[in-house]
Amino acid sequence: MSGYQNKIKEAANRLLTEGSVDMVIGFRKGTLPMMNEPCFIRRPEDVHQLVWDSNCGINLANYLTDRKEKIAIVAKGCDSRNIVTHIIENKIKREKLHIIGVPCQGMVDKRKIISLFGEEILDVTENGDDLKIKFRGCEKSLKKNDVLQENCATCIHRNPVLFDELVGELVTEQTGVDRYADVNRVEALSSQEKWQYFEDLLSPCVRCYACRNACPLCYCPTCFVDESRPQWVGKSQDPVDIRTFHFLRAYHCAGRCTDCGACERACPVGIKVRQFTSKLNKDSFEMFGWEAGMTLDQRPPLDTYKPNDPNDFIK
Amino acid sequence: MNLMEHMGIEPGRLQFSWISSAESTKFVDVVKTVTASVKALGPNTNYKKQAVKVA
Amino acid sequence: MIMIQQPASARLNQKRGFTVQNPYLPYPVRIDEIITETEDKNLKTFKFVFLDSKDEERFAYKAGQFAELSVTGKGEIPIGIASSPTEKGFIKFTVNKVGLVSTYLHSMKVGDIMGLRGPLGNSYPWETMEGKNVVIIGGGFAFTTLRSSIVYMLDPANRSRFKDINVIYGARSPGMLLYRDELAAWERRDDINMHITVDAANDPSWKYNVGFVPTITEQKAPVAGDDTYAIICGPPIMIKFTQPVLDKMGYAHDHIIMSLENRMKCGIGMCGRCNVGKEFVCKDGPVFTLAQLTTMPKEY
Amino acid sequence: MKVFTIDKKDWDAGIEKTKSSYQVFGPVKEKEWHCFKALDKDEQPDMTYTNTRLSPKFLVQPQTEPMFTYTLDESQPDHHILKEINKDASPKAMVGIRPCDASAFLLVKRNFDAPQYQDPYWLKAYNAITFMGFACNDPCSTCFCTSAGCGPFHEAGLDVLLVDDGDRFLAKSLTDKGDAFMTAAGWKAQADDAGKIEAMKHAAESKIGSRISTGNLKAKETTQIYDAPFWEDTAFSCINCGTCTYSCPTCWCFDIQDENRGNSGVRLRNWDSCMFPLFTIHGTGHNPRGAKVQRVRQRFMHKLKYYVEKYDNGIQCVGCGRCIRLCPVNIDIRKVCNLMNDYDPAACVCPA
Repeated sequence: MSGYQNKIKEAANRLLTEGSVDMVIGFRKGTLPMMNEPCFIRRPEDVHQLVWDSNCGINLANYLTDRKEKIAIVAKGCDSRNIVTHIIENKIKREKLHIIGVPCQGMVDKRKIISLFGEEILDVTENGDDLKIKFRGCEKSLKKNDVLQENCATCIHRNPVLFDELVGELVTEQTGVDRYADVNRVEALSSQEKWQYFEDLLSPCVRCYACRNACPLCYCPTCFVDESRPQWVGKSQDPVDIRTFHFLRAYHCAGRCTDCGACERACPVGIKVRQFTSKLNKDSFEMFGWEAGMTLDQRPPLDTYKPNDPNDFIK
Repeated sequence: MNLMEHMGIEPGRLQFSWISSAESTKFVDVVKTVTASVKALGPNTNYKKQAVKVA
Repeated sequence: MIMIQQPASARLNQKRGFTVQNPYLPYPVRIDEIITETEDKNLKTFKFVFLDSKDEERFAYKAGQFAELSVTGKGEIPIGIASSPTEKGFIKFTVNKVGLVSTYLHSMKVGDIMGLRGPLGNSYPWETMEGKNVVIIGGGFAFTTLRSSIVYMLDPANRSRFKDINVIYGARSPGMLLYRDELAAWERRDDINMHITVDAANDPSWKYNVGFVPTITEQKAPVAGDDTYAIICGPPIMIKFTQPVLDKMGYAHDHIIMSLENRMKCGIGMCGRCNVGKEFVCKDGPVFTLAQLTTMPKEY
Repeated sequence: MKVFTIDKKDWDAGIEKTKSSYQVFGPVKEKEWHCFKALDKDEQPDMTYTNTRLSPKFLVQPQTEPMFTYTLDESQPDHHILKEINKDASPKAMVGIRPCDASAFLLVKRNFDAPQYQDPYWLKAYNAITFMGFACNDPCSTCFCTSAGCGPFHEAGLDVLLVDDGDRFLAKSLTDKGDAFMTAAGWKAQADDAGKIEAMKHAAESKIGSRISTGNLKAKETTQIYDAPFWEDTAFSCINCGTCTYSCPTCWCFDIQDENRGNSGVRLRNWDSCMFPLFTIHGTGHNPRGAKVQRVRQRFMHKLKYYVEKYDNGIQCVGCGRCIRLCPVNIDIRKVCNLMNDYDPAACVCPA
């Protein structure tokens, strides 16, 4: 990890010094344990701020939308796939980007640790797969793999798919993971149970839109929930309006979602927002053999037509 | 991409059909089948906004 | 002890066990007349009559204040009051068709019932301006509270309280001027100097000025002095170019009075959105002097 | 002012008794974290909790609150005339509210109970509540209440201050409302060592390791802080969600909406947030705070500068730390507050 961090600093320093980019987008150390803050670095003398560890779960592609500068960006596997999607959707130009690829070994879910011990985390040290966590009056050791973000635990694209340089050797991709276990579980339920499942899932939602705003795909200048003429969705805490927001937002991500987990990570009330998008990812894969953001050469399935597109849903 | 059924809308409540303007008999058939299947399901009470509770 | 008078709707509600005056509750009004003001038909003047005539007394206002027009089922919009406190029996507003509520309002008919909440905000500083020269500079459809002010000052009971009154009012074309009949009538009076202008006239019979408001201001506005106050109301671009003109002419910043607009909901300084710095445009404004505005962030 | 001692064995029964004269709210663990909810019969507040994830402000200012009803049916005599809604003003008690959250209501009250206008919804809900605050013996690492005009044993805004002292609670009744609540619970035993609270208070305060500096905020020129160069850096990571404002006990901004169903409708208000572009956009499309950096700046300027100037009574923050803990990208009000407080335009060395 510290190897990555040094390589990131080196790259940033080089790029800024030689003037080939205007800014580097990466992470700096946050004010809380297990929190890093996305930041931009414009001057070589600020490069020392850059960090890399298992708390860089935020998807940095979100910070690229419509930027005009020449940017170097630190990108793990999912970030790089969202960068690909951004390029395909004309939200950023490839030639404006220098991608510093980071082969990823998964990001830690801080909340898992908190709920495991029910205590406030005071400090964490990371050494390969070992985490030492300091609580008030005690210290615990954990294996990183046991507390990964759920999307990371089942990720099969940890290596960046598009990069200008890499900060380390490519990692071995995971095999034999069940990416759709959650989806399958819900699919086995009856309609009424499914309805109730999502009713419970969404009950804590406060409509802060952190899920939407953390998502690199949600860059619409005016989101459908914010339209007033016509007003597609009511503004109150009505459960039907809340559900409409969530499932329609998910639909807007169909065939585009890279399962980066930014939505779930951002949610202040711990809603498993990926329960919506995972289903669409599964369908994309099963119907179109598609995974978003893997290549610049192919349009996503929902904005192209092929004669062999599955159409048995049309009666 | 069947998120609608996945989140609990009963199968049959949402249907898609492709009908040319010349296919009047198909149109009639589809309307009949859709109404029949929706009637069989009964009213959709889930995905229906309730009046705002006052006081 | 302040006696708070209760509007008709409040009394109706009182029977149901309410006593506190609810500042969110509009007075019920009926649309009495609708006048299409401009050739593009985007500006209409609505004349309202209170359902309970006593509400009119409760709605005692000053020129420069605004009200929330409450279109039941659609929402509320803050609009400057275009009628003058000296005009009795009705209250009127000129509304530009822009958003959800104003567009719906434009489709409403005479006789329709809606609500009126106010009067809200401060007003032009009438006490300060008493005994002084007043220059009114307006552009486009931001002439509404300026009309209120002119009618107020020209009222026989008030005219002697002010010295010279100059009005510079511009619009894109003759057909885009508001209150054209009144403008013509004021032109004929000798107790007010009118300087009407248009950006360009397509009408050969146009007999007034042609030119942008800042240019006409430079030519026609009276010399600056302690005794002279300027009220400016208009689109941002007009204000941007008129202000340096007034500066050059020597107008002190506390003698330049401006009325701001921001998105509003509550109108009473509570909902939090219309602030410019620590001031709420709805409650602490909408009228500020330029001297005040220079100490505030430019968030309007 | 009286100090009572409540044996923990008598606690449940006392709470149960108050339910006959109050609707009692308390912290309850739901899913992974605590929130305030109305306690059912035999349901007890969890007095081992740290703090609720979101602030309890929703009990006074619900996220969605009906204001008026109306009918659009022209055959009705009162069509298109708004009618007030009879709000429940029956006595309520918030048991276990943390002193910061209770004192936050006092800051918010300055907005809703202004000299010129009073907000009847907020006031009615607020006045109906008896606040039994629960002193923090073990504050979190993100608490900075002591430097935000508050504290773990802060009494302002409380009717009773409850202190956990091992196998008993000490309860300091601070108001008539507090006395009435204690009577309703049947807790009568006076504490003979009332001084103990003071000692525990000092111990708790000394555990708060996180501080902000606010002393210079008032004297600073608004426009100078506003134009300071640190905003771009501060705002960069912000995703403009409403987490900070919605979780904050001192944020009160709201939106008003009409919702119709057929011919009848309700005018309601919903929480709104200065983080959202929609909050300030004009009908014309012009937006005075159209850029993210402007909105981020507004949030901090409002809390730490405009509010300070407007009321001359401290900052609009009680130091509960929720926005720090919940921010998805770790924007930290403590850091920003210190930047603002220490900002000196003359000393600033900006990159050319």
